[in-house]
Amino acid sequence: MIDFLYSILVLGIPFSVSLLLASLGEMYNQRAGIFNLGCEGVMSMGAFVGFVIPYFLIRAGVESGIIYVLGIAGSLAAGALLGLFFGVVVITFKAPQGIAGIGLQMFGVGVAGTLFRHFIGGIASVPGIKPMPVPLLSKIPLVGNIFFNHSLIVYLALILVPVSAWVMNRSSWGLRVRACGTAPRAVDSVGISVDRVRYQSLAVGGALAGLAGAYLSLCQVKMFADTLISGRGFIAVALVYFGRWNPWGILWGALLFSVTQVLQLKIQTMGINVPYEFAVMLPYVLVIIVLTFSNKNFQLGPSSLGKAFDRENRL
Amino acid sequence: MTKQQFSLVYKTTVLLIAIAAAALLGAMVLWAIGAPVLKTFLVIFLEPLKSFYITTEVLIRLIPLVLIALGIAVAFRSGILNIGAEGQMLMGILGATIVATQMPGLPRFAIIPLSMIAGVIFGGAYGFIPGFLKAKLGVSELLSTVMLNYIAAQTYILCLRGPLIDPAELVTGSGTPQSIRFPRQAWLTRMVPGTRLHTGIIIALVLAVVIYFFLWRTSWGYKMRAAGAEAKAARYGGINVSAWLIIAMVISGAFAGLAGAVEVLGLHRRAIEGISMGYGFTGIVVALFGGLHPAGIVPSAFLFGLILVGGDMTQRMVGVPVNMVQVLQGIIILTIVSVKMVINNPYIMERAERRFNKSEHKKSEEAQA
Amino acid sequence: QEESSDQVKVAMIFPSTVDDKGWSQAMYESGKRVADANTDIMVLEKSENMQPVDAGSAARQYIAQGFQYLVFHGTQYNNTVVELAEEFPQVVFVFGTSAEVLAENVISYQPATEQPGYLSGIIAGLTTQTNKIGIVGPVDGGDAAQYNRGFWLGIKSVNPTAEIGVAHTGSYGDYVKAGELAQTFINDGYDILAGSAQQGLGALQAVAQFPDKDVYWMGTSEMQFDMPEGYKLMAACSYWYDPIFQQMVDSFKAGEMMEAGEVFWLTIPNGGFTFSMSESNPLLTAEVRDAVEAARVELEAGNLDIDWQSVSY
Amino acid sequence: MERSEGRIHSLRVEGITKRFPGVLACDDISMAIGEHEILALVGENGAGKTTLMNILMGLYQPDEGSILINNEPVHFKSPRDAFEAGIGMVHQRYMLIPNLTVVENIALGMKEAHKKGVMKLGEVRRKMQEVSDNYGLHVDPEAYVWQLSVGEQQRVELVKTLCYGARFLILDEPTSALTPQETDELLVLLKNMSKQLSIIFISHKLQEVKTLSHKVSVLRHGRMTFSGDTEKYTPAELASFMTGTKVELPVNERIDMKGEAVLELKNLKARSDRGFFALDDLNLTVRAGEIVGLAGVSGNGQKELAEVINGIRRLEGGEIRFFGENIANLTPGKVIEKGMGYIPEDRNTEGIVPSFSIRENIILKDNTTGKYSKKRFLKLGTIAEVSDRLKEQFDIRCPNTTTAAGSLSGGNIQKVILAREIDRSPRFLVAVYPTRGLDMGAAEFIHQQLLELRNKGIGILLVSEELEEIMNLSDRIGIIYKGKIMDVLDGNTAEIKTLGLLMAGVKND
Ligand SMILES: Nc1ncnc2c1ncn2[C@@H]1O[C@H](COP(=O)(O)OP(=O)(O)OP(=O)(O)O)[C@@H](O)[C@H]1O
Ligand SMILES: Nc1ncnc2c1ncn2[C@@H]1O[C@H](COP(=O)(O)OP(=O)(O)OP(=O)(O)O)[C@@H](O)[C@H]1O
Ligand SMILES: [Mg+2]
Ligand SMILES: [Mg+2]
Repeated sequence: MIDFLYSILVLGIPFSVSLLLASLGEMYNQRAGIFNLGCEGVMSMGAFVGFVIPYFLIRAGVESGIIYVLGIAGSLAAGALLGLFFGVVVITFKAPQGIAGIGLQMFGVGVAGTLFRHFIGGIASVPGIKPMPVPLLSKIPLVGNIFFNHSLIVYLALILVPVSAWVMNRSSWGLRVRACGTAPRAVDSVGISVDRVRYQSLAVGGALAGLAGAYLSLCQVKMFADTLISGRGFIAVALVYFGRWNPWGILWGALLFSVTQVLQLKIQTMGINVPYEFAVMLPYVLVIIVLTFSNKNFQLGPSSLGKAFDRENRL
Repeated sequence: MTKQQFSLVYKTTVLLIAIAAAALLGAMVLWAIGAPVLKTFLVIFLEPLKSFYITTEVLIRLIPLVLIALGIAVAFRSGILNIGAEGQMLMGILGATIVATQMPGLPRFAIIPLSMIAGVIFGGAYGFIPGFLKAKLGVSELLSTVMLNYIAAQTYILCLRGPLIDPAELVTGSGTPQSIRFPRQAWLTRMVPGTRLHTGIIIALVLAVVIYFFLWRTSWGYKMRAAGAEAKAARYGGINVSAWLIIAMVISGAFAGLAGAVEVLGLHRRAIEGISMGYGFTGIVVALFGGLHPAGIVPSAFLFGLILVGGDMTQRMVGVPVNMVQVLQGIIILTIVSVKMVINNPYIMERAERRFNKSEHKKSEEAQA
Repeated sequence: QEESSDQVKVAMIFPSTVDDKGWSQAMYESGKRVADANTDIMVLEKSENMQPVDAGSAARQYIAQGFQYLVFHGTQYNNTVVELAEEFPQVVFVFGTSAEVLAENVISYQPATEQPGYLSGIIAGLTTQTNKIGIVGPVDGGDAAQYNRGFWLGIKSVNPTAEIGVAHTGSYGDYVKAGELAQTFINDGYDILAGSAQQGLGALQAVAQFPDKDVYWMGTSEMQFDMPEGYKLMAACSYWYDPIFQQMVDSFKAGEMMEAGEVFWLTIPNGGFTFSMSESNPLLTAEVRDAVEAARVELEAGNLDIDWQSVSY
Repeated sequence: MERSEGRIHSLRVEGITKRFPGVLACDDISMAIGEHEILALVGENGAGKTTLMNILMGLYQPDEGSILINNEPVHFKSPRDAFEAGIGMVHQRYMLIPNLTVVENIALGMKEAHKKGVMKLGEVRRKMQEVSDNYGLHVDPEAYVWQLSVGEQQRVELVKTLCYGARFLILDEPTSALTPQETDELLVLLKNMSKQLSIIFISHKLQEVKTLSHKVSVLRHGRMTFSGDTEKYTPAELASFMTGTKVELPVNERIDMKGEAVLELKNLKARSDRGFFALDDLNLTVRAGEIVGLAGVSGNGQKELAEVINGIRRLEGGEIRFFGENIANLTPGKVIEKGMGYIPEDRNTEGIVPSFSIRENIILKDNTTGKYSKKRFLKLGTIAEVSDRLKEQFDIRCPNTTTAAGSLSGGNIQKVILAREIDRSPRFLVAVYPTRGLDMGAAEFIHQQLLELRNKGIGILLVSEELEEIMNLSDRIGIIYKGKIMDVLDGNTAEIKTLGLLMAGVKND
């Protein structure tokens, strides 16, 4: 039994990272009142930029680990830029966010795919980022492998959960973000620019979504393809609702999803005689069921989510 | 300058700036891959309309888009963003396929309506799930519909691979998941010889009118819209908000299901993979862009049908990678919604007018000085 | 309405992109090889990522431009081909995979994917150290099901006790999921993995994350040998569609259209598949190579019947 | 703008004009206010008071005109600039974030509360303490705003403004949602504050204006029509400056109708949103043709009572007899069918669907009945006709009846609701705070309508905090305290003093 749990967790944690990062990013957007359905597009761009920088540097003969640092930096920047671009559309021009998000998704996935196919031509790979066991801690039996034998981004993502909780609840900026998502008019009335806070949160959220993409292309599969993200952005958005806009809730959602994902793969390999489609559905079904039966009384939700703020237009 | 004049100038300017911005954005990507900018845009918007045949192809895309968008509008008007149309459409295809393939003996006047009804029921039932979860258990429809889309995709393949598979596939083929070809009497009539335009378009347009009457002329539609616009007031007014929310989702799902049924009966004539092809998502764009009103949805569906067909033509006529289609679609959506908002926001226009008048004022003062 | 052209004009319609290191790329490169060898007389065009509904309009655009050959590279185009074939009798449609002749002017092609699968299975059965072999399937249908079942039979033919894990990702193109599945297998002690469709690349990448471990991949694209991770590829096959295009050119030279109304089989004996093994893999001992060779000879002699449809897992 | 520790000796606005699409909200307004002065700003709903104040706060940019502090022109780009200059405002609709605590709300706009990106809530608490010591304003810093009553929220707003260092205070209708006691406290407080601050005070209640202000300015349709010293004018004179006519609130003549008991509330028990028993064994009877005023400090169960009667809140014990029939826990739709009329407290989101047109709001309760529909098809013609008639009859000020109801002013929204409820010819009416925040003219009109209804033999349960309203209109007065009826007094003989004591929970036997 312990073995079984171990084998699920040891994979479930790294597999959850891209969803976790993207979902945390989306949480920043939503807590500030912006519903960004374009997460998929941002992830795609992050994955592409994160991949393409090391790819070309390797071809240029650069070997050191710095290429991945640059790649990651690139993905963060690309994500943040796309976030800001989205901000122009939904904050400055006040376009409806749902439809604009779909536009952003197409744009991001499309640009990543187009540039990739033009400049690289075909599916390609890089050696990618290697796991970095934490000294000592990784030697603890079982636990060591589950928690302390991953690539740096995994640790970073896990640390980002308490950090995000802290930022949201304890930092000045987090206070503003929360306020913007609930009562932008009140924020405006004390002289804080709602638009600026929302732009900032879009940049942060975008950067995280970009990183989520880069995690896939640099750590998890170490390759890029135009269909790499395959809908994970939408799942990330859904997980924000699962987590009730709370980093810990999102962590639990991402883990539940990924662990179930590993579980269903294991069920398949064990040769249980049901159509494999049922196994594939399992994570999706389970997420719905768990949310159905979980306690939803504590309502933290940003009540102005999705509504553009316009100081003079009071309707 | 009078107000009307200013308004006209203002709107034209915004439009021109937007076109320029869209072109610029597209140009940056096109330029990066060394493709002609103007030609690409011309191909998307004009080329499909140059040939009669391709125009009918645009209309073919319009059919499922209108149907899905109508359903999404009903849901949205009731306060739900239904992003599960993709899954509901697949379910509709399954429903129609089951009837069309399992009752091949039925005559035409029975098999077509029955297949469609089956599609409607399957789609509606699949819409019921997120509606019920939201109304009764407080599960966000965004979460449930995203998940249900994946579940539908697997269920669809499971059925095509299992009970519905074309037996010939197991004998002469390689077991590709697809149903048998529907009996001839289950095919929707192709209306114009030499094209694939089928009678589904009549269904779509008629239903657009029906939905208009339903939403704006009946008390059912009224209740639904009230529940969506302000649930508290609706409750106060004696409207059973959660029941209407479920009904709205069922209707929304039913429309997506019907879209699937019409698409498979009219165009593909057998259930295969890749029928829904993102119509569920484009449908959301069409619905919102059409102002959640049938009179807006039909032209908006035509526009996006045009973009789909024209976009696909760019890879042949301009030679850009097929992914470019998505880029351009994205840019077009983003610019159009921005422009629409800016033009329709009187506050922004008022501010612009004030600024304009002030600068005019200054100029004339300077001129005098 | 097109005047008889002075060129062989071939248009191809693909469900994915032509650089997918798999299904579409194999077909495209075959066409391109022949076209490159006959630049003066052959014109090749392609449309990628074509949904079934788009395929219909693209085809008519090609036909209007005077293309005489249309290649539909995917079963989902079945109905489109049937309709077009009826409407445009002067055009030849090449369609696969199918073993059914849809019309007079249609050539169906049917790769016997179970054959390379079978040969791969022999290798897997002989080289596994843990006696656990995993199948990373996309969807249990079509080509993929055929390959995987051939693989299963191949393993069983040399190693009846091997434990074979079968799992599917539910998607042809989800590299990430395939990678996750492969990692799950490896973590459970499976050492040889195989599978088809584009997604296989994700599995190869996952295998390559264990450079020091004796875990290997077998795929359906020889192009993967050239990737940096190619050393983890034990064996691979490639589809060889060149004869189809060659016949188009030959017929043109003879002043006629290519014969249609038949099924073009791709098998190992007729060269429809090329199958190759890694040069450097230490596990591929002489015995293993011999066993594969023996099976190949049997295949070519027609003595080996791989009844893939009998396998149920 | 550097933080002028210096005082604001004078603040002037000159020639302020502000246009909104289609509306001239402020039309060439000039006014001035000196140190330690209280200026009352009055005017009908929609006269432009709030707009003018928002301009002072830097929320809106004026189209024309300028603001001068100590005779120096200033330019406020955002409320931040106004704060820096020492101006603070308590908005008409409170600018508080419900799901944050009081300290967090105050910390939001306070520079000192943030050091290197980290919230220093201790600093905020200290400042709040300081303000509280200085002005005697107490609030619980750790409470969530959604848990506070309206009066408490208002205090938070005041504390917030003072914490930001305001030396010039703008209060936009601060008393419209307060109980009489709270209002009195506030007035005393403001009077004291004026020793240290300057204040602009907006109100519809001229009595308050009289008690508090030194100077008064009247706005009408965006223009300043009158300015002068408060002492020199009577409330009636001020009222006539506002509306151009004399307003006199009507009084119930109390001709006994002797109707049967139509609404009998027996031992009602129900919980509030926060989970405690807001109605605790409540008993009350209303007869046909009488107005029973329910007086009480808000938060003592009025809202819950109205909701329970109308099926919106669950009743956990007791029964509600409506024309003899128990209607407890029926759905709102069923209750409406029985002939219940209801003017809810929250007019903006409960009484109307804001995005719907006036017409569509008129049919909210009758969209299925034969009145506005036939076989479920809406009779658009009838609806338009009736709406236009109601617009005239109830003097709803709007361009036409296809205007979105949400864009009307509060007074006009209230008229829409009233028009709908009265035109449905209900058998009974529950009216909750029907004139809250309305100007005198609108209040007069609504009072007339209620009396007319009563005289037609309809029973009315009138919930209000305004004793004048209650005393003027009620045949009998019930006093609610902590979910119970303390006593029921006769409208003719009740005295304000007894009422006040009862509302505070003191019972003289
Ligand atoms: N943001 C806005 N957009 C459009 N018109 C507005 C806006 N704000 C105010 N108005 C218009 O300006 C006029 C003045 O509004 P304002 O809020 O200043 O009134 P007020 O005097 O405060 O009224 P009340 O007593 O109801 O609070 C109104 O008639 C209204 O139509
Ligand atoms: N978006 C808007 N467009 C047009 N007018 C508006 C808008 N928002 C508010 N107003 C106008 O502003 C005026 C005052 O609005 P405010 O918010 O002060 O109303 P209120 O306090 O709810 O109403 P009241 O003071 O009448 O009870 C109203 O006359 C209303 O018509
Ligand atoms: Mg006001
Ligand atoms: Mg007001």
